[in-house]
Amino acid sequence: MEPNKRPSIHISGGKQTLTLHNPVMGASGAFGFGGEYAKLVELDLLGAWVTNPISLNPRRPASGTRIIPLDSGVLVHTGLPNPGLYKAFRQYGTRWKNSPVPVIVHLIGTSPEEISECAIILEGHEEIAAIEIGLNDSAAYREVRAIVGAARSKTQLPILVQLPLASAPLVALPAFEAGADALVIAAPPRGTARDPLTGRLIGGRLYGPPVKAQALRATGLIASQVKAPIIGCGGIHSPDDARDYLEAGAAAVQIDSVMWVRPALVSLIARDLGGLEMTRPAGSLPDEWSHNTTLPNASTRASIFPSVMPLPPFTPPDDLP
Amino acid sequence: MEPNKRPSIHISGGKQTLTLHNPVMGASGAFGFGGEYAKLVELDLLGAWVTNPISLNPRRPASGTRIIPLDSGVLVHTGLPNPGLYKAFRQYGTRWKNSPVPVIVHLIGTSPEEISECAIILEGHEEIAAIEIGLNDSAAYREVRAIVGAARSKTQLPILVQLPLASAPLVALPAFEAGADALVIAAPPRGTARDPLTGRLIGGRLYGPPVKAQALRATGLIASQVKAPIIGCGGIHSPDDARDYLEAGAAAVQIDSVMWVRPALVSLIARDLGGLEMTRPAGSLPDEWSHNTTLPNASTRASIFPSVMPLPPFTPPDDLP
Amino acid sequence: MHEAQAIIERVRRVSPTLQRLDVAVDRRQAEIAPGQLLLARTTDSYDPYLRIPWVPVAREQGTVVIERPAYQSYTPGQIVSLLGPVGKAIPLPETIRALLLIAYQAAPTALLMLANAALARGGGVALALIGSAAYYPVETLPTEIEVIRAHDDLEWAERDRMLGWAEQVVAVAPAGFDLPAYTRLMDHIQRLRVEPADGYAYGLFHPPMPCGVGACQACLIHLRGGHEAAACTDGPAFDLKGVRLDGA
Amino acid sequence: MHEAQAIIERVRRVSPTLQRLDVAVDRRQAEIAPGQLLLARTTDSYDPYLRIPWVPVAREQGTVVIERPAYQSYTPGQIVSLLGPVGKAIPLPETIRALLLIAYQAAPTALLMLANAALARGGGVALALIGSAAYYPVETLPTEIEVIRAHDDLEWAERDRMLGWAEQVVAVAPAGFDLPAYTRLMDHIQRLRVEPADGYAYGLFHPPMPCGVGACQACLIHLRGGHEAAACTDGPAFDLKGVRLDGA
Ligand SMILES: Cc1cc2nc3c(=O)[nH]c(=O)nc-3n(C[C@H](O)[C@H](O)[C@H](O)COP(=O)(O)OP(=O)(O)OC[C@H]3O[C@@H](n4cnc5c(N)ncnc54)[C@H](O)[C@@H]3O)c2cc1C
Ligand SMILES: Cc1cc2nc3c(=O)[nH]c(=O)nc-3n(C[C@H](O)[C@H](O)[C@H](O)COP(=O)(O)OP(=O)(O)OC[C@H]3O[C@@H](n4cnc5c(N)ncnc54)[C@H](O)[C@@H]3O)c2cc1C
Ligand SMILES: Cc1cc2nc3c(=O)[nH]c(=O)nc-3n(C[C@H](O)[C@H](O)[C@H](O)COP(=O)(O)O)c2cc1C
Ligand SMILES: Cc1cc2nc3c(=O)[nH]c(=O)nc-3n(C[C@H](O)[C@H](O)[C@H](O)COP(=O)(O)O)c2cc1C
Ligand code: FES
Ligand code: FES
Repeated sequence: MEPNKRPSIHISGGKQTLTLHNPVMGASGAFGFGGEYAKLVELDLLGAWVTNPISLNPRRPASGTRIIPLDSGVLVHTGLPNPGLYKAFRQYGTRWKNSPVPVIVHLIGTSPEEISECAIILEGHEEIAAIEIGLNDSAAYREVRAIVGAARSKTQLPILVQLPLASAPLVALPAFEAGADALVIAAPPRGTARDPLTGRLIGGRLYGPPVKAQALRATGLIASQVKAPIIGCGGIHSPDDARDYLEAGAAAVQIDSVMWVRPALVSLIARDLGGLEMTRPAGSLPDEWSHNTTLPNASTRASIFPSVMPLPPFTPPDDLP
Repeated sequence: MEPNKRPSIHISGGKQTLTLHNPVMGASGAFGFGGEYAKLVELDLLGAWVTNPISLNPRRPASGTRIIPLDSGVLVHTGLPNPGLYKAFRQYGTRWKNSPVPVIVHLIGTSPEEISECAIILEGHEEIAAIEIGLNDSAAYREVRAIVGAARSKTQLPILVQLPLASAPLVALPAFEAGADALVIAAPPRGTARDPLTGRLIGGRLYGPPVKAQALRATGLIASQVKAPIIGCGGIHSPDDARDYLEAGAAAVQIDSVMWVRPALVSLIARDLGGLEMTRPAGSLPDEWSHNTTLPNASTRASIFPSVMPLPPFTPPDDLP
Repeated sequence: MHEAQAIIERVRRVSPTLQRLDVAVDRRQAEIAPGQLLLARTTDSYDPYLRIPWVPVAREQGTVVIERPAYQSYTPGQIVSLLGPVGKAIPLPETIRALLLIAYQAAPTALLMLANAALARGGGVALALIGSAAYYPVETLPTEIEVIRAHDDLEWAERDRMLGWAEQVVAVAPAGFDLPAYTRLMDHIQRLRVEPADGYAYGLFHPPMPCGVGACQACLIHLRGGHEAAACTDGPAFDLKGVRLDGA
Repeated sequence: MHEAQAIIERVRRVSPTLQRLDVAVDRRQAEIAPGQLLLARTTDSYDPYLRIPWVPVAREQGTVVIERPAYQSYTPGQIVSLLGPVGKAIPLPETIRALLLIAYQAAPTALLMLANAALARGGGVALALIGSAAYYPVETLPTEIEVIRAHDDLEWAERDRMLGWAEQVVAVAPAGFDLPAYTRLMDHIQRLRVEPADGYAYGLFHPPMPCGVGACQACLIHLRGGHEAAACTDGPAFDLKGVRLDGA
């Protein structure tokens, strides 16, 4: 691995600090429980990765698990199945211990009581570098304070709070004041779409590039209002997407469904943002490096500008404003 | 024109009633001020159309008007230029009078005072069938009540209130209680994207099919909580999209950017939802009718199901559950 | 299991509705076994967003043969991105004598590589094309395969004879209709053989697979005993004896 | 101005970087004039979402010729949806003798139909290809056009002579860089002719056009006198004397 050129990011909470050697993390819900992506992406390039959502008690999958393809995206409805926190440690604890980068456990933030209990369990485990709390879309000021506060009172681990896109501007401040060490903006927004197989309207999480514009806006708004470190998340599909979040005020980013559709981009994004070597190594196969992967679709998009149409992309001369 | 098979929709407010002979309307911001689409779509098929947003005083276009292509959508930043309400009447009044279907004026809901004044002006004009008030994303409970209440106290016209997607679940009830006769869910959501021409992050309105899942979800939620007639709006690009809103609880729909990208679909959607004749007329050109137009992209999407892959779409036998 | 680029080397129209692509794949993906999938991206656009499952109908010397609808457009020389092999091979006995394949309201595409493997081992292969599958263009199939076509559902004439003849049965039905289809298949089997042997009847499960690596939890199949398995890592073929066919 | 289907009848590679499509269009769109656009959808996908502007380089008998980058893929027989004609014709005097066209850091595509119209009226046509435009493959141009190529900006050698020679000047520059480019052009012109005549210098404005009918307000150009005009209905060509070149 090449030397890391960008300074590390420190997120301190309680008595412990989460150190990210790269601003790019794998997001909850897309990355799996136990490093399922270890064979597909260069895990050690990432700053950290977040487990799929875990509850205190096991959750069965939704009886109607559904995947609905949308334009440039997908709606996913799984019911957030997970083995519960105790069994998750038995099933995945060794893999978490062996992870080359910090592991953050995502807790489903149902109630203050449940979160307290989970925080106490996690407290004893050195293989866990931080907690991320997921909030329900409908959680408002008081509930957010109670849930985050419950975790804060029980753990010295850094606490990240992932905010629903819809309520992020409203609950960012209470989450921060109640003890969040960083805010993740945002969780995948929820939507409704018709399932082509059953003909029924289904609710679920939305993934894909179209999520980015809204999450980036929320990141910009909240970064200007709340003094917490912000982690941008939503629709990142290229190094440029990730850099947009940093420019809007985020200290780091989480990437989600791009891992499903173009896992090779994960390393590219992490290398780019981490200041790592981007040059194509001599003798490498096109699979391993492609300039083109940084700009999917850019050539098609450029076609809405007819004047520049049939020429290669051009750089304006220096003396033009 | 074929006979209308679906019963008309009545939205009553003050002493006047807005009657829609078709549940499909043209939305503000996409349809223009004065029936610019009259040459491209069969205006008389629509239930009504809503003008572009109009303020009391003229608004110049944003100095940085920007259009940013996104995956399956677009970000539009215009600054909502308009000639102001007085001049709008001079410029477009005759066309509003001559419109074959009701014209709804969209007012930019900046302050209660401005809205009062606009409502008073509109009151005297028979060519206006209703008012639609657009709210700012940041307008909360108190401000929404004040703005909608100000209009209600000054006009007998039906009042539609178009809610921002982000705050719709929060401000639907105050808007209704303050006198809204129908709620439009939702205004195009706002987002941020990088302008490829200037390299700067730009805020603006988001259009395109990806908007639908979130607006449909908000429609379902609000329809189950607020007893107001709901008008669904966002990402409608096919008759099926429009029908999804009706199933989620909407009484009518507004269509926006599909007019830009596939104007021929407007008639198709209105005919389908209005119960009008859909059969392809003998001798018509393919331009005028296409089964395919109802299902853009459906064949590509179906390809994620490998088992049904190389066969034509199939109907499950009746005796399967 | 990895992501690699592949090249479409040849495009052949094999019937009015189908075309086949010869795709040069990298060494590890060329080892793909019957039942396993490749997840393909063929354009730079994110529409469609999820990768498209490609189930080869044959493989040979670094090339796999992919069957696609004729209305789609592919070009020789076109470079595609493939993720895979996804899933496990369908278990096939070393000395299979009689293999019954059933395509129920679905193309038999995902069964053809298995058919070839059984033929190569000297086994007899019958393929029942039921419902819409009866419209599958049989001229594309190896002539050694005995084809049975039936328009009306699982009540086909030869059914009980074929189920008795077969040492192993592998069925495919479309996502969303797989459980009811396999339920009825198991009902028929149980009526013939009091309790079918382990590994006698397999069903293929092809739900959409966003990730293909067991991470997204979107392709879970409910197994007897109250646990779940991911179609993408433990399937797509499951011994139907072990599956909760009521889906609960 | 309406929406209609059209058929790509022929696809010709005219240079290493360019191809030209002969597109059979309906009667009203076949009447398209120099400067007007067609807004095209070539796929069922909504990615890309907005229609792509097509500016014909020639028209003849129900067919228009469209110039596209060579790396894009089109098929003879392909059906596309076209919206148009969008905008107004570039005003060209009936008896033009000397027409100067300037492509500044942009392809001259949008100027070629006007060049042909002027040649047909017996006029002389000069085309200045400035900056990146100098890489435009001139072998595709009618030989009657005098081509001037300059890599360095608006300081090309023949500039003042050509501006003096021309009865009319029409320039194209890429969206986003149009105002600064036209500002400098007008500076040069003003230095030569104290006050240029009305209709002497036109600039083409090609901002993205979501609607093409004047409804979305996304393509407004600021005119002198404090009002705006839509590039899609009042343009794309504007007399540069009437445009607020500072953009305010
Ligand atoms: C207290 C609490 C805390 C939570 N914390 C987290 C967390 O940490 N992280 C996380 O990701 N999730 C969290 N959630 C869960 C989240 O809200 C979802 O329930 C979860 O993501 C499962 O999603 P699903 O789509 O798979 O199932 P469901 O949410 O059960 O899917 C049903 C959805 O469909 C919608 N719907 C159905 N029909 C219609 C219709 N006609 N119109 C409109 N909408 C319709 C419903 O509104 C509903 O939201 C939490 C939930 C609760 C109650
Ligand atoms: C009181 C009031 C009432 C309104 N009523 C209506 C109405 O009736 N209907 C309607 O459609 N609109 C209404 N609006 C206007 C609306 O909020 C927008 O201002 C308007 O739509 C113009 O949008 P624009 O994108 O063209 O310009 P602007 O809104 O001026 O665009 C700038 C936007 O970019 C965002 N931005 C810029 N840089 C960044 C960054 N780095 N990160 C994140 N965000 C960034 C800003 O948050 C800002 O929202 C109202 C506004 C106000 C103040
Ligand atoms: C066909 C062709 C078109 C080009 N178009 C552009 C262009 O639009 N903008 C630009 O800045 N450079 C353009 N270039 C320049 C090349 O990108 C490169 O910078 C240029 O060729 C200088 O290197 P050289 O030594 O090969 O000439 C073009 C080159 C060629 C061959
Ligand atoms: C090649 C081909 C494939 C077909 N596939 C299906 C199918 O998958 N599902 C279905 O319900 N019908 C299918 N059909 C049936 C046709 O849609 C039509 O219903 C059938 O041909 C009955 O009409 P007929 O009298 O022409 O046979 C197919 C027909 C053909 C010719
Ligand atoms: S496809 Fe993601 S878990 Fe199987
Ligand atoms: S493109 Fe919509 S107003 Fe010109």
